[in-house]
Amino acid sequence: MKKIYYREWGIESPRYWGLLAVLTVILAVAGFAVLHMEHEGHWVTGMNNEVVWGVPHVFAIFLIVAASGALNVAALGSVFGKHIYKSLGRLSGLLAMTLLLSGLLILVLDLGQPSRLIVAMTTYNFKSIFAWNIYLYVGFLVIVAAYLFTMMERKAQRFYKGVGLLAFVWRLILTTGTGSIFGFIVARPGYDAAMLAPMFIIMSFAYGLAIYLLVLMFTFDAEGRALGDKLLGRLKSLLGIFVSAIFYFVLVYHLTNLYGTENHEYEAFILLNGGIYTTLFWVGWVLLGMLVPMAILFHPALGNSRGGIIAASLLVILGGLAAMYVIVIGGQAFPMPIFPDKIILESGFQDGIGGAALYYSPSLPEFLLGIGGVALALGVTLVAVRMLKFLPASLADEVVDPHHG
Amino acid sequence: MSFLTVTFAALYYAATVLLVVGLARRIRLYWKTPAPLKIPTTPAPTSTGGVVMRMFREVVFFESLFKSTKWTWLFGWLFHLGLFAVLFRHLRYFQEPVWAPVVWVSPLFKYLAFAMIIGLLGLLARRLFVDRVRYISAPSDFLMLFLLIGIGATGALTTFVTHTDVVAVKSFFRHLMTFNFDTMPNVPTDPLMVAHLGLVVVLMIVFPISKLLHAPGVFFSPTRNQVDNPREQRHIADWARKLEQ
Amino acid sequence: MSEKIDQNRREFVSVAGKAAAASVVAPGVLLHSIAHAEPRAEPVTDAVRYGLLIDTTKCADGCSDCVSACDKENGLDLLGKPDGATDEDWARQKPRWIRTVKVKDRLSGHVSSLPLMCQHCEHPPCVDVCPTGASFRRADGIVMVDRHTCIGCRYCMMACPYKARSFIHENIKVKLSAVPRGKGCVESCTLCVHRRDYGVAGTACADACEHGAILFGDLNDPNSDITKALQERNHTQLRADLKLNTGVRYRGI
Amino acid sequence: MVRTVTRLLLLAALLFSAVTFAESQRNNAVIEGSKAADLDACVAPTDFMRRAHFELIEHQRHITVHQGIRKTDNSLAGCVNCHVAKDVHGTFLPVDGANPVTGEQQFCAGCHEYSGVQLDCFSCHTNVPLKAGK
Repeated sequence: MKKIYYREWGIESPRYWGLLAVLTVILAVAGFAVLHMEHEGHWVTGMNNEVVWGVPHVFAIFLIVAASGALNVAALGSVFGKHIYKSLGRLSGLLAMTLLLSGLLILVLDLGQPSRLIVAMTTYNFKSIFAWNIYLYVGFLVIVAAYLFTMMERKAQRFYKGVGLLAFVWRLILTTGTGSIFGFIVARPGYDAAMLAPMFIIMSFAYGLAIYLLVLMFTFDAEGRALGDKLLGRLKSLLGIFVSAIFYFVLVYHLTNLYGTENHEYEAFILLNGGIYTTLFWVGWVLLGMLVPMAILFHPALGNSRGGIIAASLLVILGGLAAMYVIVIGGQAFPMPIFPDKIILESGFQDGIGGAALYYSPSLPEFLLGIGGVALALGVTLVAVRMLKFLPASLADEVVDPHHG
Repeated sequence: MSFLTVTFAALYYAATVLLVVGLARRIRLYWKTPAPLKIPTTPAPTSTGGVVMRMFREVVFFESLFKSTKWTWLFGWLFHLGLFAVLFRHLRYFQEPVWAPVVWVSPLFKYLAFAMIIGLLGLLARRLFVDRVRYISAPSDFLMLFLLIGIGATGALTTFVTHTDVVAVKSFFRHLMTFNFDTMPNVPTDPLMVAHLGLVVVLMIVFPISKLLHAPGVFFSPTRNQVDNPREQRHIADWARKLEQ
Repeated sequence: MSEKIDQNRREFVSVAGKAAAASVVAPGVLLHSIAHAEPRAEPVTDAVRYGLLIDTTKCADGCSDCVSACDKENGLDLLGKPDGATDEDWARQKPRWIRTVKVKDRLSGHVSSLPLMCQHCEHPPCVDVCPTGASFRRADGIVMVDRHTCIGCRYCMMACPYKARSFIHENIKVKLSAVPRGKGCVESCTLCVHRRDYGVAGTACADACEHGAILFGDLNDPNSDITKALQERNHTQLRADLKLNTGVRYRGI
Repeated sequence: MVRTVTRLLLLAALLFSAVTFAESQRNNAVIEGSKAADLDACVAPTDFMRRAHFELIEHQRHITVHQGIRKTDNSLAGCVNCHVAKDVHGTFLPVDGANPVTGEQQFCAGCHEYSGVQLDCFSCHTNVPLKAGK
């Protein structure tokens, strides 16, 4: 194996600034959407007193989950000692930070009182998993920053393994914490499951890797840097395995739920008669988000073509957003069992009359906020790779692979 | 009017004159100093637009410092960022009515006072604990750091610990600015406020004869502000052109 | 008498105090009757625990007196649909502290009506999940929101098993002194906490119920009507499976 | 050199002489015609109140919300009741606004706008006293 050199991202200035300009426009539009929501109040969104978390939370939780997943590539290099992945560590750490920051920013901007962020930083209720998560998120940023430092500063290299291990353990706890935000809600049948935390971890593996692959392929291709088929082949196989694992977890989750009679109504809602949530589950999450990508990734020809890998990664991401929509919003739309053995005939507050789903129709500003978050993550990543040495000068097979013939 | 108020009024007028005149003379000097040679540090931009971009990155992000020493950059940039935010908030003491953006960002920007102080402490630690830097540090280097730390600390204390009468402070400065001495209120006498105002006066007075002149100076550094076009266009200083004719 | 007071208040709110001659009695509180007690000077203690007993057998179908009384007491009737919102949106986005629900038993088909509000749990899930501690349980058992520290994350609304909480989705123009309210915070039934603190008896909903279906009182006092009534006959908690030990109990469902 | 400075100073004086009006008003602690105007001092000496009123209110809000203590001198409603002014018709003027006729900023708004400090209280609390029932 040759020594890996890193170099700033050097695409031509007009192209680089053009990219940033496009992202800035998206951010500006998202900014206006946020100002609109803050100025008018949440009534301009589709969120209401029944479905209290909407599309911004779908995006935010997806990004936060993907952030911890993006760090796995680095962990493969440091914690699991796979040399071939070591050169990918810097971008992995960077993406982990930018994705997490963007996800958190979406959450903060959706608050009813975003200007009171300082309250959230100074007043804690330690019984709340949310409050713990604030620590987990800040700790994650600090640890990953330190991790990046050990990767990029020769003098700090002796801490590389230790910090890497800490970062990996921390990210597992962090995703568990994110999953637990829902898992701890005993009141709602869709959330009250210990399975959610491990499922979130395996989902993070796949979504983080899919985003990582796309960013890696885009930045390398745009500048004409070499990206070896062998390395790419390994990453895409890994993605295939992660997606298969989600499939397994989803299967087990619903099977265990189906075993208990108390969950039958919720299962019927998600799997059979939940309208948009059922469609998103089967078409968005299962078919497009898992089955098709698996077929592509494991296909001998398609799976080794760059187009195939890009398509599969995009589908995994779309499937991930659909999954979040089903979990976050579907879980709220399913009426709460306030009167388990009774049917609600009338209600002064839409309690799900006769078991009907609660209403939520997302609004444009919510989508703009979510998309703005994605644009921010990409924008910061692109600026960072241009300013600092995050990207290896070459990832050609003869450079990265110790066993290359 | 109390003795303190009269003293501060006189000091602030004097300090402002010294600052403005001193800075103007310095800038004039920089302006007139010829750059006899084409010496931009490469890689350098080859167009004026490129130079503007380079200066922008230099002034806003301290690019060349970033490339040389990361720690110095980190603390230096933190300090300047905090200073900018804090100064922006201070606009409210001089404007009537106050700009809406100043009011909006004030609650957030006040926490950047900590960035400013942490940055300064980092820079101080560098002068104290890095042998090579300590060796080349002059007393004036420390003076500037202590002055700024003093200003930052007293200011942060009045913001976060014991408040002062901000209305009186603003009114005092507005009266000074408008040369209206009839209804001028007294400057608050809390020690923190007196110290803060006193240190700022000292800073204003020493500014034109100190290393802080790097603020205007950065725009005049030939290694940064020159276009890299020695072959396309002959570089010649004014005095040299006269000699040639 | 109560009608007259109410009219007075409405008038005031609509014209913002045109009739200014009357003096202000207690700063900022709306007094329904001349209070016998002084405003509270000592911290509340857990010697009392306030609660409600709702007898659904007495609750009349189609009656919503408790809801309108609550709306008036707590200023919810002062809110209007924002310009541009549809009626359906507003119905889902406006705050509601108490609502009537009509349920049918799946086995027997028995139909009952009941008012539903914050159940003032002893172990409230909303308090557990609140990141800033804005959701809290007062020593006297009232579960409330400290709106000064509420950041509007709505996690408590996710966690509440009774959907008892509302988020303020719009700018608020007119506010009552006793019940401050602003955009971006969560709120719910406070068991008329201002009445508790100014020594005024009852809750708006209990006072308004002509059928005597709502009984308000101190659950810790062995001699209170509510304790006696609870001892006398069987009663249930909603979602008893969650073991929240609610302060609001139901009879007849 | 001296001439340049003199000229600069004169120019500045001209520019700013137009905006001196607001400054002259700032030393009044109360609004004329309010109940507070007839009293010698607020609940604490004026100089203290000008610096620390928010600390008093903040402490009070905590014990009111969490402990139910309402008997106090330091409630926000107390501030409003005492410092609120009326217009010529006898209608209360919101303490966080201005007199629509004279443009004179009311008690809270005056200083808060002057010093550029956001005034958050009245996004939730009422800015005029509520008349008590009979």
